[in-house]
Amino acid sequence: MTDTIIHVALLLLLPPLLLGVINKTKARFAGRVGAPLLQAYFDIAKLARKGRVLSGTTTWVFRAGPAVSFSAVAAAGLLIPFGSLGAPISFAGDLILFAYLFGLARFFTTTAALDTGSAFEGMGASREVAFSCLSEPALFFAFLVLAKLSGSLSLVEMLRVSPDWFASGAAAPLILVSLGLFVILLAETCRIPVDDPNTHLELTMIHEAMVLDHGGPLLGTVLYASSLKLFVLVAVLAKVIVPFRTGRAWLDWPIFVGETLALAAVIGVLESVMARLKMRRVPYLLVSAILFCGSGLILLVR
Amino acid sequence: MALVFVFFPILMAALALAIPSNRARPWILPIAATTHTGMTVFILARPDLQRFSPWLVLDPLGRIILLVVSALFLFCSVYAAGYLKYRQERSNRLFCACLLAFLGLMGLVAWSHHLGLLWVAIEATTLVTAPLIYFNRTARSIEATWKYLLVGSVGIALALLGTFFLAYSSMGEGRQPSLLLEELLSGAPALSKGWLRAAFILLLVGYGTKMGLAPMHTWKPDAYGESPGLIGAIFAGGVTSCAFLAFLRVYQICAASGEGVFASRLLLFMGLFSMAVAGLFMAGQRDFKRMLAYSSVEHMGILMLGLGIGEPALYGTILHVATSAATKGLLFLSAGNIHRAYASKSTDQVGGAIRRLPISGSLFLAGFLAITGSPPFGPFISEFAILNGAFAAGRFLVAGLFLAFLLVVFIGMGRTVLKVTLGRSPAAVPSPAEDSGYRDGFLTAAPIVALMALVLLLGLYIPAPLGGLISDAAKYLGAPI
Amino acid sequence: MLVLIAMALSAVSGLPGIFMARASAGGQRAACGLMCAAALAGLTGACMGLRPGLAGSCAFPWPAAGNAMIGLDALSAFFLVPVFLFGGLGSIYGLGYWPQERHPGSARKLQAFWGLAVAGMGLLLVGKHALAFMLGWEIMALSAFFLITAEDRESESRRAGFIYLIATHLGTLTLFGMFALWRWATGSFALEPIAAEAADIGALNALFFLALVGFGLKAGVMPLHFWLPGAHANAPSHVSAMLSGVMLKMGIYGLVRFLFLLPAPPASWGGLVLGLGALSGLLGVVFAIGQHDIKRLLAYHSIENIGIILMGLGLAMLGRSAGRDDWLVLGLGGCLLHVWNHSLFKSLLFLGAGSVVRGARTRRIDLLGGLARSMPWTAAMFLVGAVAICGLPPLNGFVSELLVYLGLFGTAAIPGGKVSAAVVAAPILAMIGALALACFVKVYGIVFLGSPRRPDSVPAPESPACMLAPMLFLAGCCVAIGCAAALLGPPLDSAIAAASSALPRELPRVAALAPLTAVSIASGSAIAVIASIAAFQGLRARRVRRAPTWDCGYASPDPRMQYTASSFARTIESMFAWALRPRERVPLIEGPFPQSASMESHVDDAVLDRLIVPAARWTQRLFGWFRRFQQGLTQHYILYVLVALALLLGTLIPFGDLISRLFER
Amino acid sequence: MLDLLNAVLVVVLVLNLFALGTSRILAVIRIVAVQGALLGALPLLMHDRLTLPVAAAAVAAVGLKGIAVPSIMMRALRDAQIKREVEPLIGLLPSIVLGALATGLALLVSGQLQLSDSRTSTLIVPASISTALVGFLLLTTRYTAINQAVGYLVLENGIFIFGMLLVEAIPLVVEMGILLDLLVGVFVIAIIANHINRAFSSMDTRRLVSLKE
Repeated sequence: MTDTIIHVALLLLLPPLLLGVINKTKARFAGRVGAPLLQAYFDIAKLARKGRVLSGTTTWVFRAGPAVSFSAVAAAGLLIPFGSLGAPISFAGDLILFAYLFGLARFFTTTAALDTGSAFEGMGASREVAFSCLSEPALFFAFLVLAKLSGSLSLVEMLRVSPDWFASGAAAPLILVSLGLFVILLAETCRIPVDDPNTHLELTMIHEAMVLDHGGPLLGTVLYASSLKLFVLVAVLAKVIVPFRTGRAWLDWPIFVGETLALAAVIGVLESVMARLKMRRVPYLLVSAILFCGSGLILLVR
Repeated sequence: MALVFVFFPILMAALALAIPSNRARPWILPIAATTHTGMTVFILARPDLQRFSPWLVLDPLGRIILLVVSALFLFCSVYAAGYLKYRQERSNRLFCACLLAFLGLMGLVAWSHHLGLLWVAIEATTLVTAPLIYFNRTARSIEATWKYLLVGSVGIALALLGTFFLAYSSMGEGRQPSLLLEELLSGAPALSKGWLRAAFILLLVGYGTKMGLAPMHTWKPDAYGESPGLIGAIFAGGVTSCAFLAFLRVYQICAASGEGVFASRLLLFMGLFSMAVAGLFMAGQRDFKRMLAYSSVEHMGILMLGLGIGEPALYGTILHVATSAATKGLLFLSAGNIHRAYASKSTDQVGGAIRRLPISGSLFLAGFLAITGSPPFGPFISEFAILNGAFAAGRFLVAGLFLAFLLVVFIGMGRTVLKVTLGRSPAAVPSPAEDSGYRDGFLTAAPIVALMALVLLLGLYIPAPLGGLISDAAKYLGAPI
Repeated sequence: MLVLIAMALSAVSGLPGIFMARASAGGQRAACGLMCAAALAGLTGACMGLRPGLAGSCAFPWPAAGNAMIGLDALSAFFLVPVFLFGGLGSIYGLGYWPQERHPGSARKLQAFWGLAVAGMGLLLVGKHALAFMLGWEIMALSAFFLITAEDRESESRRAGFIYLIATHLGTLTLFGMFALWRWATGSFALEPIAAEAADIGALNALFFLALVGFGLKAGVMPLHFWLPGAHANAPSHVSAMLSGVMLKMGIYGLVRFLFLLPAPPASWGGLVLGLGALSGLLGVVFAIGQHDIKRLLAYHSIENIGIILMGLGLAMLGRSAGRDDWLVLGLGGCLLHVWNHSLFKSLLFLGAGSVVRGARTRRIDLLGGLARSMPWTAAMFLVGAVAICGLPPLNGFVSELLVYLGLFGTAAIPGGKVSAAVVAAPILAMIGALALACFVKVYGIVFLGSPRRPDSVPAPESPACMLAPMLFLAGCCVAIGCAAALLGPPLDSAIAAASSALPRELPRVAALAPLTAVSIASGSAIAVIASIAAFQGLRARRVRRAPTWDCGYASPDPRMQYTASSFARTIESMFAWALRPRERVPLIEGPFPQSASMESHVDDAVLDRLIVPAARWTQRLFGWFRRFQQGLTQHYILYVLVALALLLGTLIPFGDLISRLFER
Repeated sequence: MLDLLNAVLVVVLVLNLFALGTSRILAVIRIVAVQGALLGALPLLMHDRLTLPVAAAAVAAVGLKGIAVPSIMMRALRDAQIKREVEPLIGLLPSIVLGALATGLALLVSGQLQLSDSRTSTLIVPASISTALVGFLLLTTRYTAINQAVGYLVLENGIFIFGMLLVEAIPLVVEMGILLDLLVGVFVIAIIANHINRAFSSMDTRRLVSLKE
């Protein structure tokens, strides 16, 4: 029972820290001191205390958007094994629940965006939905490779990447899959190559455009949900990239946290090195993700 | 008993000529028709009376055709009473007389077992029905009658030549040539093959012209298109059935003499060719009566196809004679009503028939669905039986082509029928003021509803006596005594 | 046999409507009452049929082809449930949507043929004999035609009806051929599994192909779907709900029934069905995204769901030919459950669209907007339907897609590193899911949310109670199946057992293979969490200030600035332009002060408008050429007779020895 | 007896060619009348002993074909007051050539056919085939309605010649039926021709083309 408590605590507390790490690395690269690591926590707390301003055209869907997306991503988090422990909920086929929970979150954020009836929110929603059509198949190709390797359909076994897999020639597919997953991670959480989180030009936004009209606690929930989503995807990627386990619980937890923070740092480095892709180029990036995972599967099968 | 069948209607025809008043004369039609149908049912129940002389024998084929045509005539005569009441501006003396004369001659065709006598009866039906087409007295109906007469007489003359060839083929070593069906059938294997085949072809072309098989069908769209709906029904149901009966006799002799393979190849070709021609000319047809004529050409093609397939499909073919006659009659009568109501036959002026003529319009649409073989109705059972026969006989290509032509005909017919029945009547139609005021009267609508009920009954459940009649007709056709 | 009584009741339910006075609504209410009674009787009969073991059948004589058997087994009971469920609900909805007063002429006709259609479907499902099956099939098809052309005043509805009629008749003729071939192969019309050695592989392939085309036409599989969008868009909404919710499933029932009666299917059949399913799914949803008419969009979306059902069926057939029972059970279970789910949420969506069309008087999405405020209940129901149809977790769509996914992933878990080609279907299904999500976000967002795009229009009134009740009931069913998926195990198992009665071996249970219980717990808790958060936010609704949409500081946001249907779908349309071929009329704007210009993009149906209509025009011209043979001159007609005679006599003369004899001398 | 039969048949063939050659309708009708009368008398030559039915049939055939039918045609012609010219589709000379060709073809074909018994070594079969072909020729190449009726008559005569071979097979009743039908047929054709003339004010069937696809 205790490890579920740890799992939930980790799931709820750690994510804003990742945002802090990313911004800190970007600042360091730019030679700035940058905002403190815990800045994201302060923002969320500040926003929670604010009063709510709602647009005249919105209905209850607008308020439900952030709530549902937060709970969906949280539920998805519960399916992922952290550190050396199994996931609180795991059954054969939970990978599909994992993917479709992200779908549910996306459904409600985009409908909430359309509810305001503003041009930019519509544009953001349309882009978000269009690009997700390409990232979903990539995700499923990745899961196929992991299912084939682990022989089971539960996320816990699939993500327990063990060194002996490499014996059966699984190194190359795993590398390709992790590359694919990394691209999906960037696309889903709208990091630099796909979308610039702190840009002010609405025409170029995807994720930020959808939340233009959210204010106060709603914006807080949205921010928290997006960091949670980042954390979950980073956790999945971490489990795939770092194959070895020490087997001792008290040692695995810090290693796992270290891995996530390291990945956040890598994202930060990537963001400061690369600029945003043109909107027409983004589909090609996502198709490359599909090709990575697909070729991973073909390599595996050969 | 046979003579009663032939002379009673002719007597009534004479009586019709005698009745002076234009208004009372049409009522003689239903009276004669009911008595005729009563006599038919009586004769069917009494097999002992069915042999009057070697010349006049009512064999199973004759019984079916007699029953079908007399039932159809009954419905048409009730319709005629209502129709002629509406058309008082023209004398219907000749009209009623010719109709009753046709009934008598049809009786003669059903009864006659001597091919010469059969030919005389068929020729007489041609001549008797010619004035019927000319009832409307317009320039177009004269042209239709002329074409019907010319092409019909040429066809019938060829049939006479065919009959002589048949007689000549029976003139073997020292045997007396004869045209009696029994003698021909018993001596069939001894007939000389060359003459028999030539006779079969001549009779196929001759009676094919009467039935309206392609390429001899050219008179049909004109004749059916220009004559009143009632006459179209009599033609499509009655005259073609008589011609088909005549051809069945020839087919019997051919099959008995072992020429079955030669005959079936020819019949399959003619059948498919007729269905193809019907499909070709029905696409984009503007005039719904001419469309019905082409549908009759198609159904003659289906009958020939059924014969061509041979033994497994005979039951379906004979059943198809009955079901298609009833459905054709239904379609022509309702088309007649629609034509009267809109005073025009082209789909540019006619539309929304269901709104203006609820009974005729909807039954016209239901008739269309029936004639193209949709399940709940009669023709589906017969066409499906023919299809099964085709498969049982192993002729897959023929079955495939059969289905393809059915679809082409359905699309062609559907376009015209839906334009006529659904939607709103187009603006070009005479405004309601001088609308011809023709509505579904009781006499003109009741027969259509009765025919529809009959077609639906044939589709769902074929009554035992009729089933028995058809199956022993099929057996008789397959292997005569 | 409750079901037989139910069918008789529904057939007769149409009649009182006709004889009652034209204007009085009594006739319609009586007919609707009869219809509901029939539905209840039918449902109880079907549920009893679902219990394993009960397979009663009775025969009644049919002279043309031996006696026709009628029997109820679990598979047909499984399909009977949606038929009767929606039969009753649809007629209740019809009371509000198509009242007698507003449509005196067509309301009675609609009610009569509604009963006939339900009775036809009942007979079809219960028929064990070719003729009974086809009788039911055609009654359903013809009454559907009359339902579609209920408002036959508009030429568009007549055209759609005509195209539908041609497609149905093509299907019926293919079934004619199939049953004739069936009788030729097995010697009888009874629909019993064919013995393996009865027919050679050629006949089996022909049977499979004919069944696929005949039933595929009715089910709306991709290449044969051309009639579906027109028919659904132009029919009254509760008719199109029945068409897409229930009638497409008759095609699926036919496929499931017949493909499992054929002995030893080669793997290529399963692969073909799976491929067709993937094709229909993908292109169906892509076309749906490009549509501007709400009911056409839902119609194309039915094609997508039929695609998913076919993927399940294809997977089951692959399992059968490869001997893998788990694929068979998962595939067939997913297929059958998706049949139920689809008939629930698709009818819910169509009824929702119906009340939108009734309120706003138009079907074009770009003229709607902001309806959620004036029609709150319809908006809520439509949202439940939308979430369910995208297969998102808490609701029922997810359960059936989960089964199909597990089956597809199962194909990857073949030992020995070999993977069957079917595994590529899983990512395609994922893409279909994402596209479906895009499509329904577009529909819901643009129709119900935002501000009304026609400023002058009076806000659309909410539909009356008798329209909302069926929608509420259907939404309830969706949520119930979502949460209580485990209860569906036993009916699914008995239906699968009935379908694959030809297989000797006992099949594993669905619950053993799929985590139904886990899923139902997960979705139950998810709904509970969302409800609590909503309640929590409701309580804490402190002072809420209403202000115009900020929208980055636009002074006066104008409703016309909102995203429209075509702009929302533009990115995806450009991605799939190779399939959609959108036609755009882009205005050319020149000069410093261009006058008003409008841009219009239209996606017309690839198969119908680019393939079938030009082909029809071409054949029309070809047939026209033959008119020259009927030009009126009597002399020509006589010449034709002579030529025919000469040709036929020509076949008589043995040319061979005639020529040889000539050359001898 | 046989050579007399052949002589009559040769006369019939010659009459055929004349019918093709004349340009005036009255002349054509008279030629066909003579041909009909000759054919009516033919059975008397065929039978060695003269029985009552055969004689009656012959008298009826001569009476009908020789006198009744031509008179109907003449009356129809007189009422119609049409100009008596015959405008054939192809000129008179080519139709005669075609007629001759038809006769030659008939002779060639009948040579091939295996005839069963001795009595038919005469010209009956070629004569009937060639007359039938000439009848067809008249039907398809002449425009005036009456001329087409005449063509039909010639076709009927051709078939009648073939009937001579089977005198025993066709009893009297059927013979009478055939002749009666011929009479009524021509009668109806004449009436319709009359109506054509009144409706179209000319006998030319080229005007009868309004019914077409």
